[in-house]
Amino acid sequence: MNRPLDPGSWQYRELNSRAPTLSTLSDTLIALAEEGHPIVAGSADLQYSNGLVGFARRYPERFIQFGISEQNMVSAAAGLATTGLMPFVATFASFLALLCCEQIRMDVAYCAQPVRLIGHHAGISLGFYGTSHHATEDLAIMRSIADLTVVAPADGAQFAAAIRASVHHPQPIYFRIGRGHDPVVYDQDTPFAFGEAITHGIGDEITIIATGSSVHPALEATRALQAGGKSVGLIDMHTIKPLDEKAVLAAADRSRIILTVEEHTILGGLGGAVAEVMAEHGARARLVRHGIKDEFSLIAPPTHLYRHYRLDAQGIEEVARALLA
Amino acid sequence: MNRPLDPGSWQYRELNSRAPTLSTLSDTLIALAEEGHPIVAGSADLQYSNGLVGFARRYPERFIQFGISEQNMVSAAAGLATTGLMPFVATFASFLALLCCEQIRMDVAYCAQPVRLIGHHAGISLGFYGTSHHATEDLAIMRSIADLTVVAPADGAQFAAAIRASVHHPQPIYFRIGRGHDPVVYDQDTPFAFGEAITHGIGDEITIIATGSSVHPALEATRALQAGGKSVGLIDMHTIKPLDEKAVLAAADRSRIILTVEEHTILGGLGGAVAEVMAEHGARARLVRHGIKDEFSLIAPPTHLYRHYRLDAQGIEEVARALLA
Amino acid sequence: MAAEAGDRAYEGAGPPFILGYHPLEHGRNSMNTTLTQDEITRLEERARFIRLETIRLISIAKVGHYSSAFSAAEIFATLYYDTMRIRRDEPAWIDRDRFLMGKGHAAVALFPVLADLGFFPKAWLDQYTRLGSPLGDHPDMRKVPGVDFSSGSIGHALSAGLGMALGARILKRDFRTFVMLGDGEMQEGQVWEAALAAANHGLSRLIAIIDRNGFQLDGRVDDTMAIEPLREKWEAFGWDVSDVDGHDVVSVAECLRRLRDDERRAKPACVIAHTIKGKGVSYMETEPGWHLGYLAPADEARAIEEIMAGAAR
Amino acid sequence: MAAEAGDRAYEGAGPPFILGYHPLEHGRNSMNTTLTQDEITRLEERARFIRLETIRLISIAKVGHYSSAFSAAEIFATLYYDTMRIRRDEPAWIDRDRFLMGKGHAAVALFPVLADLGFFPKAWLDQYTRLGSPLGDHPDMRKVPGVDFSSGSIGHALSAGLGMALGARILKRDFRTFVMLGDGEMQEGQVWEAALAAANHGLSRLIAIIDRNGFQLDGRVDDTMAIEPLREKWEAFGWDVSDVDGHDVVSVAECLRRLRDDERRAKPACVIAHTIKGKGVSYMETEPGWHLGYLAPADEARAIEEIMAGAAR
Ligand SMILES: Cc1ncc(C[n+]2csc(CCOP(=O)(O)OP(=O)(O)O)c2C)c(N)n1
Ligand SMILES: Cc1ncc(C[n+]2csc(CCOP(=O)(O)OP(=O)(O)O)c2C)c(N)n1
Ligand SMILES: [Mg+2]
Ligand SMILES: [Mg+2]
Repeated sequence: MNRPLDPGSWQYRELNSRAPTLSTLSDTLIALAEEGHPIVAGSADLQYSNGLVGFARRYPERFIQFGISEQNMVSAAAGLATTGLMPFVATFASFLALLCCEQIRMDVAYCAQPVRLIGHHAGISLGFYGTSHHATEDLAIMRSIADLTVVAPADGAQFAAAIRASVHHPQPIYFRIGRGHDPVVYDQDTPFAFGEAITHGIGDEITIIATGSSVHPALEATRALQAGGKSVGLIDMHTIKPLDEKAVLAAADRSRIILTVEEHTILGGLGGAVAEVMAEHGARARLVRHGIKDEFSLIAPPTHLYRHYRLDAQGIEEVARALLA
Repeated sequence: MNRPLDPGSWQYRELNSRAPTLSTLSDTLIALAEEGHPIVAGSADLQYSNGLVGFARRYPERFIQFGISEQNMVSAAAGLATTGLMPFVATFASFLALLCCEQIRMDVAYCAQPVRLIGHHAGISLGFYGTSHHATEDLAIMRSIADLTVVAPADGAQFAAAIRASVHHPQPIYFRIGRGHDPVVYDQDTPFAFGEAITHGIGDEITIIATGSSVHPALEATRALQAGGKSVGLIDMHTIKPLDEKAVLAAADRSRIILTVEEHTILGGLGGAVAEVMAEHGARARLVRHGIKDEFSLIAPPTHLYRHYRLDAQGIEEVARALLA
Repeated sequence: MAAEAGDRAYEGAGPPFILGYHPLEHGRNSMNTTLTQDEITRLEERARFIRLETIRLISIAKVGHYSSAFSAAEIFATLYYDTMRIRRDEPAWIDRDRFLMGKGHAAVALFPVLADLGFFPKAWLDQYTRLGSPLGDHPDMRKVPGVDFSSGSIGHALSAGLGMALGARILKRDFRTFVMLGDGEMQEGQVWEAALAAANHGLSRLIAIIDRNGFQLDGRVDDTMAIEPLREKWEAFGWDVSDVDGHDVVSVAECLRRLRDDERRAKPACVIAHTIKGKGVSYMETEPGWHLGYLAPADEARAIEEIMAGAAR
Repeated sequence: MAAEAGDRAYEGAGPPFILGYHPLEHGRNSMNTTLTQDEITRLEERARFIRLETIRLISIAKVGHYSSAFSAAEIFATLYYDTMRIRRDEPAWIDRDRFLMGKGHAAVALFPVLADLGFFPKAWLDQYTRLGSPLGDHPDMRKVPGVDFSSGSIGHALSAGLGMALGARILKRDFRTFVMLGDGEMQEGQVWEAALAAANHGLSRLIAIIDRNGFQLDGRVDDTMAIEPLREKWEAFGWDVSDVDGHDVVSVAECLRRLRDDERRAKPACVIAHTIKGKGVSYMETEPGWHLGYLAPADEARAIEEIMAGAAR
């Protein structure tokens, strides 16, 4: 049958490697390699999901295909790094942060190798692919590991800036990325520094602290609330570790409520990190942690899940309004 | 050479399987099996370290040797549980909670199988065997997983009681055990209930909340401080998840300072869990988290490490005194 | 269109399907391994039903693993309508044979079978992947009656199946455990841990079926991380190995009957089912991009046509 | 007693040990594979030194892996004093051959070698396992000059070595990567992931050496989780396999020289070194309990005697 297929039909691999945040990954790595940085990249049978196929086409000799063996990939990345290369290895966040947890601790973090781990499709962004493919524990897990920097960029521009900044970052890094289709939050040249939160305002009533995929909806919710006359602020806590304690405490000093928002369990992730700082400093504000409430997430198309878990702009606005009432 | 060896020489496997807390494991499982409970046990080439060799000798057909393949053991335990058996599988905490993190999440917790996971030699109790063998992240990691109960008994009696209680517990459980040589804290028949902390007193100045191997030294420290006229209390938070929030809040309501003590990183474990409750409820008390300060632990004989990290009675007392000053 | 395909598929099922094996619940070794023409026709019909339902369900989800389901259609059909000892309407029967999928992403082909067997209402299928539905891209034992184990993370299933086979032995039950694995799945180390353990424990009632369709997500298995010589690997790990044409129901069914009933074998058994990824739909058969995708209605119609035509062949 | 053993061991080393291979830093294929009597004597002497130092260090720690170190003594000696391209006093030389230990618990045998090569002060050894010491039961690259990779969790090393070999290829450096694995380690799935990948990437400069001592922690490998046929497993995973007597320095050294220099081989190479766990001390040689333990001074003295006597044999 040689008739061409209907334009409405599509193959995932063709489509997804063009997803904005993810093509950012490949494009930025290509640019860095062109500038002379010793970048190598690896993928475990997901080069179309993470867009690294672009890098692989441009630098085939610097791309390593590991097949479906994530643990081997992570340990090998550490070995690669010992030779002076800077490996970026990527796979679904659930398989990276959970399946390779011990390899990340021992071979990457403990051996202090400058490996960059890209956990993509984190949170519930894999929708109906199943709870097995959701990663709502990865921030808690990665945060428990010493000497590992943990970052969840809000959009493609911030991701690109973070990758660029990583070239001069001495520690290994876990990057947490979503589906790669994040709406734009930042201009291309917004500065980025690990561990320095971006404060979009402090509210007298509520300051929202959001990370990664939750920043954009939280920003929309904040604007809607402000438009309704509420004093609400927002902090983009792109670096979960080391946490910008100053930013947290500044907000906790002025706001009545700190509302953390993350596409993650409310245990031990962003909410947990903020709780530690607040409790340790006897902060005045009350903390409310919004996210997945310590349960296994349901399946559904991603947007339906965001709605269900109130992680879309409307949901965050509802949660905040209930607190203001 | 047929001369017998000097009595001063010893083989680990002979000695360790008699370690009190660990022989408790084997003895309790044998007793439960004799009572008719469908117990099976599995080990990954560490039956002398966890004492399961005792169970294996008594019930060879119910003991499964997995060799050095921990992940296989955990997933297989889940498969075993589907047939109506109640599997207890044990290995070093670092290899259980970290290496098998994803198998625990998916096959045990998500599949809701009544597997009991015994992570022994947790914390820094493996001393100079190396940071690779330390598990100072396991509580944070296990706590992030939904539908999993996380318990760190303080001594053999409490461990035995917890194993007994587990027979009627619907959820899978992660037990965190030390070296098996814990000093006695409780009488043999002290009652145990998952999620119900044991409050040994609330202090006006400080209430210490400790878990697992830190309970005994914390108790000693508490007594020494009390003997010095300080109003100091202690809560044994044997269940990290679900956390006894009431006990935390009751203490946070009366004490000026809550001091958590754990043989674990201060991020995301007991200290993290307590911080979440306190910050969320706007607790009055200040929180101080004592444990491993987000760094890779050194190596040394265990007692030297406890001294170094101030996790022995003297160290805990020093930390508390500094807070009282 | 989707509904039509679905209806047609279920019409094909006619009155409650008469199973060749299940009525003999208690007897093993009770049937010979040769299939009757009637049985052959039925299994082929069920494989077609599976393909058509796969298309229908994916048309609801708007994206799915057509080709991973198609390569395994005859295997699913043979297992559930010939090999396995199960009770219609009693998914949790304690003595049932167990089935696990390492390649859980082909669950879209399993759900129609389980519905057809009466394990859950067929109406559930219409909600495939919707919020609140138990049916998603991967099988979920906590939500779906008849699913013996959940999967999604490739590489765990053989271990879980090993646990079931160990459990059967401890409990002195004679059920068999069948585990379907992808060929890309051979790259996961845990598979080899389980393989080694199964051979050590002499679990002859554990049967692995490898869907050797030659492709994984990033492309050809040979280009991604080649796994040959595959037979030698399994043999070296202590397994009995058979090769079958995975699209020939006779070959598959006779092999599985034989392995199921052979009580003299001391080893676990592995079947390498040589298949074609996307089998039944010409434009998918060699195109790796179809591991995951979506067919617009016009192409869906062509796929259905081809599947029906293939059946007539 | 302990100090004495240690002193004696270092005396044995005499003036800076003259290495057969290292002076030829830049030439590969430059020497033949046959050992001279002089080289044989030296390697045997270094193996004895390793065993004596193992005893001394464990007498400091008061517990340790004697037998895991003893089975590998000739392998360590051969690698560091014959096979590997390294520079004395320059542990981080970029073109050095790399060495990784999957069985990191035998590091007690490696540290004296690294000290002997001048990678760190010998005095460090006396602080073995003490608070603040870089030297513990497992090798730690972050703390110990000359350790190419940290280990402790069995099963990672071949993957890390794979990464180094890939790095060498990308950077167009010709160093070799040697990975020592335990036979119990074969049970870890990650080893097979790495094995498959190394063969796929044609990493002929990656050489795995399996210390086939027949025992693991819980007892005999055969009783715990048997791994035979081992050669067939590695061959089926695409490796070139050699068998050697792991206590015969001639056999080990000639094999490693050959594998190191063979530029025509397209595959990674695996050496199955047949060894005896506890080799050199009679009461350890067949007793599995000695995987981990402690020798009181009297037994230590007997062990030292036996080791010295064995050397004279
Ligand atoms: C541990 C893990 N890694 C990666 C994936 C993503 N993934 C889903 S399907 C697939 C390819 C599977 O190939 P194969 O096993 O050959 O199955 P097929 O669909 O060809 O039958 C991959 C890599 C996964 N589900 N699990
Ligand atoms: C992942 C992991 N599991 C368990 C252990 C504990 N352990 C230390 S040594 C050992 C046995 C090793 O046997 P083998 O590989 O044969 O080495 P040998 O000492 O016999 O050379 C085990 C199970 C470990 N270090 N790492
Ligand atoms: Mg395939
Ligand atoms: Mg061994």
